[in-house]
Amino acid sequence: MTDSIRAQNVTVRYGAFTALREVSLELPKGVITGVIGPNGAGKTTLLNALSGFTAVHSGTIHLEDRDITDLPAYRRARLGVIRGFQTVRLLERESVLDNVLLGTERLPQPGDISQLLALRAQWRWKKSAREEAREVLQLLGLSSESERIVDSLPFASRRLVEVARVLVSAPPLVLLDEPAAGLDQRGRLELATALARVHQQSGFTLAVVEHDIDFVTKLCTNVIAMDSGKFIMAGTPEEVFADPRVQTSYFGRSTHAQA
Amino acid sequence: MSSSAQSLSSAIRISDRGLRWRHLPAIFVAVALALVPLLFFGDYWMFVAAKLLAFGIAAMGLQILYGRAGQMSLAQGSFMGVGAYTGYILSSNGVSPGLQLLAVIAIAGVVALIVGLPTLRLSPLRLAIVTLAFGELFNWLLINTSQFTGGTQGAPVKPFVVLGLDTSYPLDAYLLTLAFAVVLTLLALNLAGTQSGRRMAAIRDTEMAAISVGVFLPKTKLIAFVLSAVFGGIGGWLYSGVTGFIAPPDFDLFASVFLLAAVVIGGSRTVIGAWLGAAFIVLLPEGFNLIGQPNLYALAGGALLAITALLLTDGLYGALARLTGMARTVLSRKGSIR
Amino acid sequence: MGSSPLGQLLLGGLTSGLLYALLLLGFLIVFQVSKTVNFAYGHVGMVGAFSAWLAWSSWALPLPIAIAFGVLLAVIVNSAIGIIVITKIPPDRPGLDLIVTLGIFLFLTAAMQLLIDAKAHAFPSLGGGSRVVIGGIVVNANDIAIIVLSLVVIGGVHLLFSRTTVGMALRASAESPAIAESAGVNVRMLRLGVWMVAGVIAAVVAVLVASRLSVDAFYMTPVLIKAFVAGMIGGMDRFFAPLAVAVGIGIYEALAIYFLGASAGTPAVFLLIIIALAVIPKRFTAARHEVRA
Amino acid sequence: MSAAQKLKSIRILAGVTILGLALTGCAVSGSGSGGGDAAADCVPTDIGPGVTDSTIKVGTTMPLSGSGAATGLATRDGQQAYYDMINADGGVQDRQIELIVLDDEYDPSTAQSRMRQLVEQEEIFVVSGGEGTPNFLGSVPYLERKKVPAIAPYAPSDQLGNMSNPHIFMAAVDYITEFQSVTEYILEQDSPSKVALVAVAGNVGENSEEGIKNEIGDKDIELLYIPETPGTTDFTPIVSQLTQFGAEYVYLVLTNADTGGLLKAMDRVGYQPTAVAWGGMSDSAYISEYGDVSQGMLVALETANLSAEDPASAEFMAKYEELTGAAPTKFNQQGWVQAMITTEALRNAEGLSRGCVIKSLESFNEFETGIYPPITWGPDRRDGVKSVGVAVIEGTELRVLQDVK
Repeated sequence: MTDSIRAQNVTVRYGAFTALREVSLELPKGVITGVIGPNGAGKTTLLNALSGFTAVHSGTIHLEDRDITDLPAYRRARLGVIRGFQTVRLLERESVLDNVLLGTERLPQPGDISQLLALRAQWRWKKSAREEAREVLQLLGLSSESERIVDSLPFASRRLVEVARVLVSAPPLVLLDEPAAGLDQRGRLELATALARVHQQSGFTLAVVEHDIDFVTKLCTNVIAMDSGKFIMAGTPEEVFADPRVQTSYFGRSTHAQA
Repeated sequence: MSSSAQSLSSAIRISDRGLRWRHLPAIFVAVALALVPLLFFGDYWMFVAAKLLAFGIAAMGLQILYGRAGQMSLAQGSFMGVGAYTGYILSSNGVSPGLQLLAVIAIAGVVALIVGLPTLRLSPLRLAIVTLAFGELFNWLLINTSQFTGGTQGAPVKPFVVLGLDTSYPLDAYLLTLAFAVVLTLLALNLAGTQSGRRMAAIRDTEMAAISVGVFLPKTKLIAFVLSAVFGGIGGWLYSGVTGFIAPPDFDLFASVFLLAAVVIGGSRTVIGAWLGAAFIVLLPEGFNLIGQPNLYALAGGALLAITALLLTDGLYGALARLTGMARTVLSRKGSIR
Repeated sequence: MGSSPLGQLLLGGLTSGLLYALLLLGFLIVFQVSKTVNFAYGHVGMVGAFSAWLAWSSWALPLPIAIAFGVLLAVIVNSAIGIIVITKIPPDRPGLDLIVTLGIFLFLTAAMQLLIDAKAHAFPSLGGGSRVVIGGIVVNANDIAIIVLSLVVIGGVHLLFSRTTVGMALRASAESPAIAESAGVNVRMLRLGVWMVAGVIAAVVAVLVASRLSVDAFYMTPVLIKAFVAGMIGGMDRFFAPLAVAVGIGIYEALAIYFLGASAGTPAVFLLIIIALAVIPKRFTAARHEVRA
Repeated sequence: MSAAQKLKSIRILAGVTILGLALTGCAVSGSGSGGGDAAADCVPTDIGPGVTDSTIKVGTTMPLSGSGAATGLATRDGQQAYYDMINADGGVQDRQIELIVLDDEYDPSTAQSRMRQLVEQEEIFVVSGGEGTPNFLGSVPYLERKKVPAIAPYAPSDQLGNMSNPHIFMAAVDYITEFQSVTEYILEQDSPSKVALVAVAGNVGENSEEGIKNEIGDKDIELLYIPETPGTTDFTPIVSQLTQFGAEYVYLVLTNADTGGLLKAMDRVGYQPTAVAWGGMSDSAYISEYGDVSQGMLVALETANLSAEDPASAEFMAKYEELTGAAPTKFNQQGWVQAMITTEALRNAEGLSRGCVIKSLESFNEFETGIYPPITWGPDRRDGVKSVGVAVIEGTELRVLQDVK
């Protein structure tokens, strides 16, 4: 029951500045796609447009064959389009577990009344939801931290909590924005393996914005290259990284971007 | 250590025996505190205790709205008024306390919906102003409908007589308010462990994350607002039963500001904080009575409020948590339980 | 006899509106540089005016000197509050400033009652006696003084903010204290300076209000509330919009009271507030940085 | 929890419930003591709370801080001065009278808390006077429940002074009577066609309006009622309404500050009708402040005018100055007479139980205070006086037009 999302001639403007120009692309079902490009290529804007956090100036976005161009972000999330943020956004004073549980929003919940009055339905749901959360935390190696308050966690773990919140509801379509940024080599590897494992289990569609080529090549079977708001090409990692346009635009600049 | 809202809610969780045991002490402390008046207090202090409980219930409501959902309200006192006057008007038409309670809950909720709907888009400060405006309107209404409300002269409230309790006796009033306080405290604590509670926290900390997982913010804001109003209404209704007299000044802007002060001073992040704050605000004047200087309160009260707020920037709860934290470490160094 | 009631109303509304605006101005500049809601601000003015009255009536000082004395006190008190708030209140403690200043508010009331008394006193009417009739409208020196003075002060502060280097520094430290610091601006001193200026404004407004009504330990609260409300509607991060709203409230209130009856004044004003805030365009209400920043 | 804990908690619970029932019992009987209904049964041998062989504790709450403080403090001092005098002469029934006044901040709920404190902690015998309507009303339901007699509080209200609150003995008129009485005087002197009333919104205003209406009856006089909310920041609109209406007499039932503020606003536009104010404005505290804008204003006299001409008040003024070293104000006088009436009631009580005090209060008949009109209470009468005097402000003095007696 996985979906694929499709953008057609999507243009996004911020005042005079055009962040996305006539972009048309799609994320194939059940495939992990890497989105690469130098800073300011429009990668994050693309994610925002797909997840509904930015209004598109022109063009359409389809989820499966449903037009979701004008659907507000929270509705898209309920349809299973869940995204993570480049700058971690967490409930700073709540525990890791609660942060992850927040992600269960799109799953069928007991009504507010039975939640507030702690009726039986709520107890049952609570038990099962906590199981879900524990599994994800297990997967990302956070089990030991589950009762800790997130503002006391090291940055790497905070990132993982963000990822866990995204994954806990087993969404059909996941958009991650540089999930490995700030992780050390080992962390990146673990994260990649974890994502790969989840993908094996649920076969969800995943788009990852990422600078780190190793990470992309290890994880992604499909890569989309962008530059200055335009879609350049899509293909297997090998094809894309081999392509001269990508060579110049991406490596050319990103090297001194990293320097 | 985890925030007490969770620790206590986990203490009442069915699952997680470990947590449950760890927080038994907290529960015993609460029970002990609740017993103090019964064992040691005479009529006057029993009355103060009952008033404190009613006030604390309203403070808990504001804690949900301000501390958990991060929405600032200057109308909690007015919602106490909505509860109190609803009860009064009904009781003067011979409606039984049970039905009064239902009406109080319903009307407080509906009023909150009406006030809340237009404010959904507003930033916290602006929400504060709208609630302030509502409070002023409500007070004006009380004064200008004297045929129903008794106007500026206030209104004597028939004591509640339920299950052989008669709130005109401080002890009975205390027992009744205590029953409500216990139930509502458990509900407030439970909120922390629910998805509704997390949605509210998300509105407070990061609306983006809330939206990204599919939270519809306006609905959550409204629920928080209505919930706090219902707590306020019940608190006000009980207050009217405890004191047997209500008047507009009991529910004016200052009443609301003092409730906010209670929540902030107590430590806005936790339900316990609301109780500590309520205790501080209610007992401060009584403290001056104890030292035989009842008339000094007017002068020193304000200064004390400011100083306490400055010294304990994390609120009384923060200080308490630090103390218990130290105690724990000391104990564990002595290698005792834990 | 005001044979033109409407004109008379507008004049009255305008003058009290300008008084709200003037008080709001002081409230505003403090909020903009140190993001503090000073609940006690009206009382700072009260301290000034009330002590001015004491100096004038009991110590028989000449009025100007008495007023100067009051202003000085107000500056001292407001700076004290400023220092406390700036140095003692950590950021990310929303609401704490409100509570602290509430405490100070209560303390100031009680203190002034103790030092002077709890009675209401008549303040010199500052030209309220000398009047001329223009087009059926009775205008007196007091009204004119208020109109001129408030326009001058508002204009002056605006120039200070927009034209001078101090103003630049202020705006910078309002935008981002860190950057301002790095640019060699002494943010703390600047903020303190603003608090002092605000102190002056508060005292001046309080004296003017007292000259129209009377002075005691409480009379400034309603003025402050209306000024505050105007600031919220107009936007605490703007300059002229909120001040205009303040004047508007003054006039609207006068008209409402005249046409709907005195007891209708309160509901008329606050209903307007609710409606105004509920229908304000999004860009206005998307003012989250109001509380952050 | 462990079996041991279970047992323990069960025992606590049981204890609490029993204790609870017991206490409830006490509470019931406790409130029963002090005599049945208001038509009090007086058992001379009974000794009420707060009474020892050497002292009688009396008390009340008054605004000692906040916007009402000025009048509260003055009234308290007046009472204290009188009791000092009585105690110096050996007290009442060979007992010294001990006065306790707590601060109610002019707030009803605070007033009630303090009153409970007085009755339950301090164990006062009776309530001696009081000052301020809304705050005192806050204590009334409690006093009635506890059957504690309250003697001559200054709390003008149509809710008091009748058998619906039989334990409150009123020697101050409510606003209905006050303005009926004042209007009666005005209509004897003059026949205006338009009068206006500017009064604090709510019961005060409504009562004043009712009083004026009662007196106007079917006479052809237009009455404009403008309710005001304390804290008005701009009086221009009210003044405009008055000028438009063209009122010849303007009744003012406002706080000192607002009365002064409104008169100033009238003065700013040069509008000068005959102002008529309630009793509070006959206080020197007002006249000394706002005399200049209040020239020719009529004021109700609730207490005898403090002037050397009248022998009774001359004597009082001398006495007061001798005791306190300061000339009395209206509210000192107010407190003085409250204490005087309380003392009289205690002196005439057959026994020092609340029941007997109530009985002695009900036996008051044309009691002359020299300050209030003669006071009469009875088994079914609680309004001790039914008229006020009228005076006019001239310079810094009051000239009596119609005496209180």
